[in-house]
Amino acid sequence: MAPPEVHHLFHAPIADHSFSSDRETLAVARENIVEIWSKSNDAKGFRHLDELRGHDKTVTGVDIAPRSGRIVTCSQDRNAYVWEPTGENGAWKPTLVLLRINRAATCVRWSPSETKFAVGSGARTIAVCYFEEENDWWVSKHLKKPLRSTVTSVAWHPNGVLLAAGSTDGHARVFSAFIKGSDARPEPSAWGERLPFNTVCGEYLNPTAGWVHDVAFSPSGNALAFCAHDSSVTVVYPSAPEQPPRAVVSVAAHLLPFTSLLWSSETELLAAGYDCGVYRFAGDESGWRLTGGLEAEAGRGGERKEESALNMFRSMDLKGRGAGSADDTKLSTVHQNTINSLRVFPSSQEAVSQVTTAGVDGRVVVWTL
Amino acid sequence: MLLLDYQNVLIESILRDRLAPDAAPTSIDQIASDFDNVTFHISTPQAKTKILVSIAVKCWKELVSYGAQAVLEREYGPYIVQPEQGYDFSVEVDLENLPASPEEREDLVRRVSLLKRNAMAAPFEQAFDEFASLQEQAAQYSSEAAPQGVREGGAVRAIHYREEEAIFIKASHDRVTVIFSTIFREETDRIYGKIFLQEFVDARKRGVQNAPQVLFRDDPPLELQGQPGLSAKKGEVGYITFVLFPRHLTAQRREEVISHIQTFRDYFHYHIKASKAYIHSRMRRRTADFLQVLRRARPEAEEKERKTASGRTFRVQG
Amino acid sequence: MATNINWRTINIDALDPDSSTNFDLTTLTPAVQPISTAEVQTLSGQIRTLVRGGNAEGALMGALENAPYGADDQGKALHLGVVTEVLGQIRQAEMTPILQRIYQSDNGSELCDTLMKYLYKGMGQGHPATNSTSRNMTPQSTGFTQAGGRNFGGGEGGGQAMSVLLSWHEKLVEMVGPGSIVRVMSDRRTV
Amino acid sequence: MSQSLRPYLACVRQTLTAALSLSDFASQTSERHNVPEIEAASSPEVLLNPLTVSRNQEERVLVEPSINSVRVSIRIKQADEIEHILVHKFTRFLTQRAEAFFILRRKPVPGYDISFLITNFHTEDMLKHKLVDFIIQFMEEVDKEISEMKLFLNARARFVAESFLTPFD
Repeated sequence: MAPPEVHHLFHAPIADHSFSSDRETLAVARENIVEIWSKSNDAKGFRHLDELRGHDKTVTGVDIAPRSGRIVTCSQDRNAYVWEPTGENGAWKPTLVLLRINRAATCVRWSPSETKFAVGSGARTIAVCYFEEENDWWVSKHLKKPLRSTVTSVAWHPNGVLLAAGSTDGHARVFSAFIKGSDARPEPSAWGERLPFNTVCGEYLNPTAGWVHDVAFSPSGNALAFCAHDSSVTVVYPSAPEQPPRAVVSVAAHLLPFTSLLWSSETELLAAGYDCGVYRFAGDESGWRLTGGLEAEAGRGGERKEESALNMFRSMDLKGRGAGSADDTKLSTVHQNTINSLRVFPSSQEAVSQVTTAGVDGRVVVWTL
Repeated sequence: MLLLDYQNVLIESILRDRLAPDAAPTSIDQIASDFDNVTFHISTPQAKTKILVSIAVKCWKELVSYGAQAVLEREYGPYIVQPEQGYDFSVEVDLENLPASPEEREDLVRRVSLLKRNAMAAPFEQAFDEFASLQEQAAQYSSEAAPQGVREGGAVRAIHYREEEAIFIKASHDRVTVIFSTIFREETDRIYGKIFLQEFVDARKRGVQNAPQVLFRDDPPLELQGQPGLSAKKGEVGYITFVLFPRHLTAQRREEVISHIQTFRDYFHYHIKASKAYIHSRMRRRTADFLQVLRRARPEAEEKERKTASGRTFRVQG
Repeated sequence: MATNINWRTINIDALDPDSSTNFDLTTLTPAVQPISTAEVQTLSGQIRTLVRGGNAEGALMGALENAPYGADDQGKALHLGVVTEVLGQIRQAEMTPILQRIYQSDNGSELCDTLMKYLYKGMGQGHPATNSTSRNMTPQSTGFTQAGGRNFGGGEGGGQAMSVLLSWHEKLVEMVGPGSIVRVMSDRRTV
Repeated sequence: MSQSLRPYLACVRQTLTAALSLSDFASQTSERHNVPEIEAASSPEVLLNPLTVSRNQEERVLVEPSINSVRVSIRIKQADEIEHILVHKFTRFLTQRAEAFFILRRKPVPGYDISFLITNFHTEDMLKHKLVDFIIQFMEEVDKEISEMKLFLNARARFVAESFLTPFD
């Protein structure tokens, strides 16, 4: 297996990251700004291209729409912006979104249709935002009930109508985010048939009630996975509208909690988080289990750098370790701190073959499955 | 430098300088402080050759009542002059009228520098004398038949030599008891003091067998019953009792024992303070170590990213 | 009376039923059924019988399977007492094999988490000083005689019981990793 | 290391590692605020169950986790009055320098001698596992330091006492 491709961008946490569909552009949330990095010509690494400035508090979410290339960002300053490429020397034009929330915005994701996006918030609200042509601005409708605490994550169903959300109230929920006039009526599914806005299609309490970090629909949309702050990953298989689910399978891992997860196929999940690595889960309705970590599979290719005498003495003083002893400052994992986001590396193929992670250590890593 | 000197070093050095054979007379006007709020004034008010040394002691009246005048007259006889204004006792050394031999001159220097010690020695000397007489009387009786005065010993001599601290001396037929009352301003002093005193108590068990017995407690011992002005504040005050046995009270040892026991209180507090200072510096050092360990938790951000003088950040492009 | 109210210091969030400060944690444990102390008592009796019969492992299993999440403080304390008793009965060398069998049983992961809860609960026991003022150092009346005020002599007290719990903890973590500790922190079903 | 100290510190290490899984979390009660939830305690659902690790009655660590901050409080061994005063002085000395220690809480939690407050900003700024190392090393060194200081005091006291009493001998 190919070793992971590591890009150490800076020494600051990356709250969220997103690649453009051509993999040429990388947007990362760094403190109050969103940095745009582009693939350098020598094919190795990324270079800092631009900065999207406008938020005045920590940016918590960033998402690049695959087709339009629009970037949506949200921040603890309660705002969201949609940034459009102007085409002129790579400049970006921001549009403020009328979120109408009075607490931090925590996460944002484009719907598959790219005509709307959802913003989670600490106001116990999800703002579903869409563009109003007549007024030429982004407006929002609120999903409120039965959210009881901060929304930590949102994820769209492939049909672009259903929206899953995780919350610090220990629940993962599935809502209808149907916008009349903009969305086409969705096919009935196990989640529901008639789906007016704010229909609650599912509400699942994590067994220990630990807060939910991330949610994700399976590629078919027929299963929902969520990871929570009890190091568990739970997969829900709905049966029929208004009915209890066919199966709810939970795996309690021996690791630290996962902050982010995605489906690589209908029977495989990847999750990453406080343990600083990416882990694989495999299973179906009858059961799921942790099968291993990408780190171990890639077989860490350790290149040991020659240490100069100066560095050696400096480290003896600074780190209190003698010459020759192993560097205990470095973790054995690629990421040196919590992984905040795990995303599919965009590709033209249907199957997921590569994923990317970004973390508190300022690294973006491309993993080949 | 572990033990304290008995003499006042400043007086000693000034006099020694002045009394040196080839020293030219100069005028002097110096105030010197000693332990226990004792103040000295060394001056040449009349002529450069006449050095006046005066002492002010807080408890002078008490000392006089215990025979200080007699002791000082014995020690300084011809050198005594009218006490200087504001002081309790003065001696004058006339450089033109010095003893002939260097030994005698040196003895004079020593004597004058022991002015405080000698002033304070009076109640001790009295008590030692009283012990001798009680011992003699007691020898005539069996322990039951002894008259009350002999059995119970003499009156307590109190020297209130500091603001809230005092020395109490009591003679019996078989011992002289010296009790120091001392103040511990802080909890720390009290606890450190306790550690030190415990070692004073234990020292006799460990090799210094012939030392006086030491006892300590935080309420007045029986001997002090009926003494006025004992602080009722518990915890702050400590009472340290030295029991001097006949072997300490012999004529040959008397001088040394009196000098030495006088220094106890200051010696004791000096070492409490010194220990506190040492512990403090140790904590400071250890704290620096802890900070160093914490600093290791930072990733080496400065290697990859450098700041220019204006504080702007630049990155190695790549 | 009303004039004494300092309006500025009133925590208005507490008065707003819709405020996040009034999140009702009991809603997070819908499956927990109330259990009376008497029932816990009965259960303790059965577990003790197993221990006396030499089946410490069975007793431990039983105690963990029937952790009374719905009991009140008294009932929970009772059950904790039984669990620590059972844990103390098991020899050091037996710990890991027993843990492995528990872990591999049905629902083993959850039983291990429950055990982890009891280990922490056990270590959190018996610290009167946390809520009393016995730690305050008042100048002691005894002064020079000997230390009072704080119970210094008993400093090592409870060391034996704690060392049993620490041994269990060490062996349990080896098997179930930090994930189990995270679950003790996050699980609203407390023992 | 003593036989009972090792498992105690190991347990503290594991517990801290688990507790230091922190996120950036903005306040739900105060608009545009981001405060340590364990101190603000304004949203019960983001506070986790506190855990205690004990070596005996007098030595223990209280770990109070929340979504974005953890309070770690240590009760340091104090076998007698001397150790008590030394611990008191030492922790006060450290707390007065809380600025430099940035994870040190200015006031210990009642019942404990010293408290640390670690927030997500600390775990982002510093390596998580090294922060744990620091706390563990701190616990080890404090015990050692206290007993060394006590030994020093006793030795000095003995020397001072004997020096004073020897002239009488």
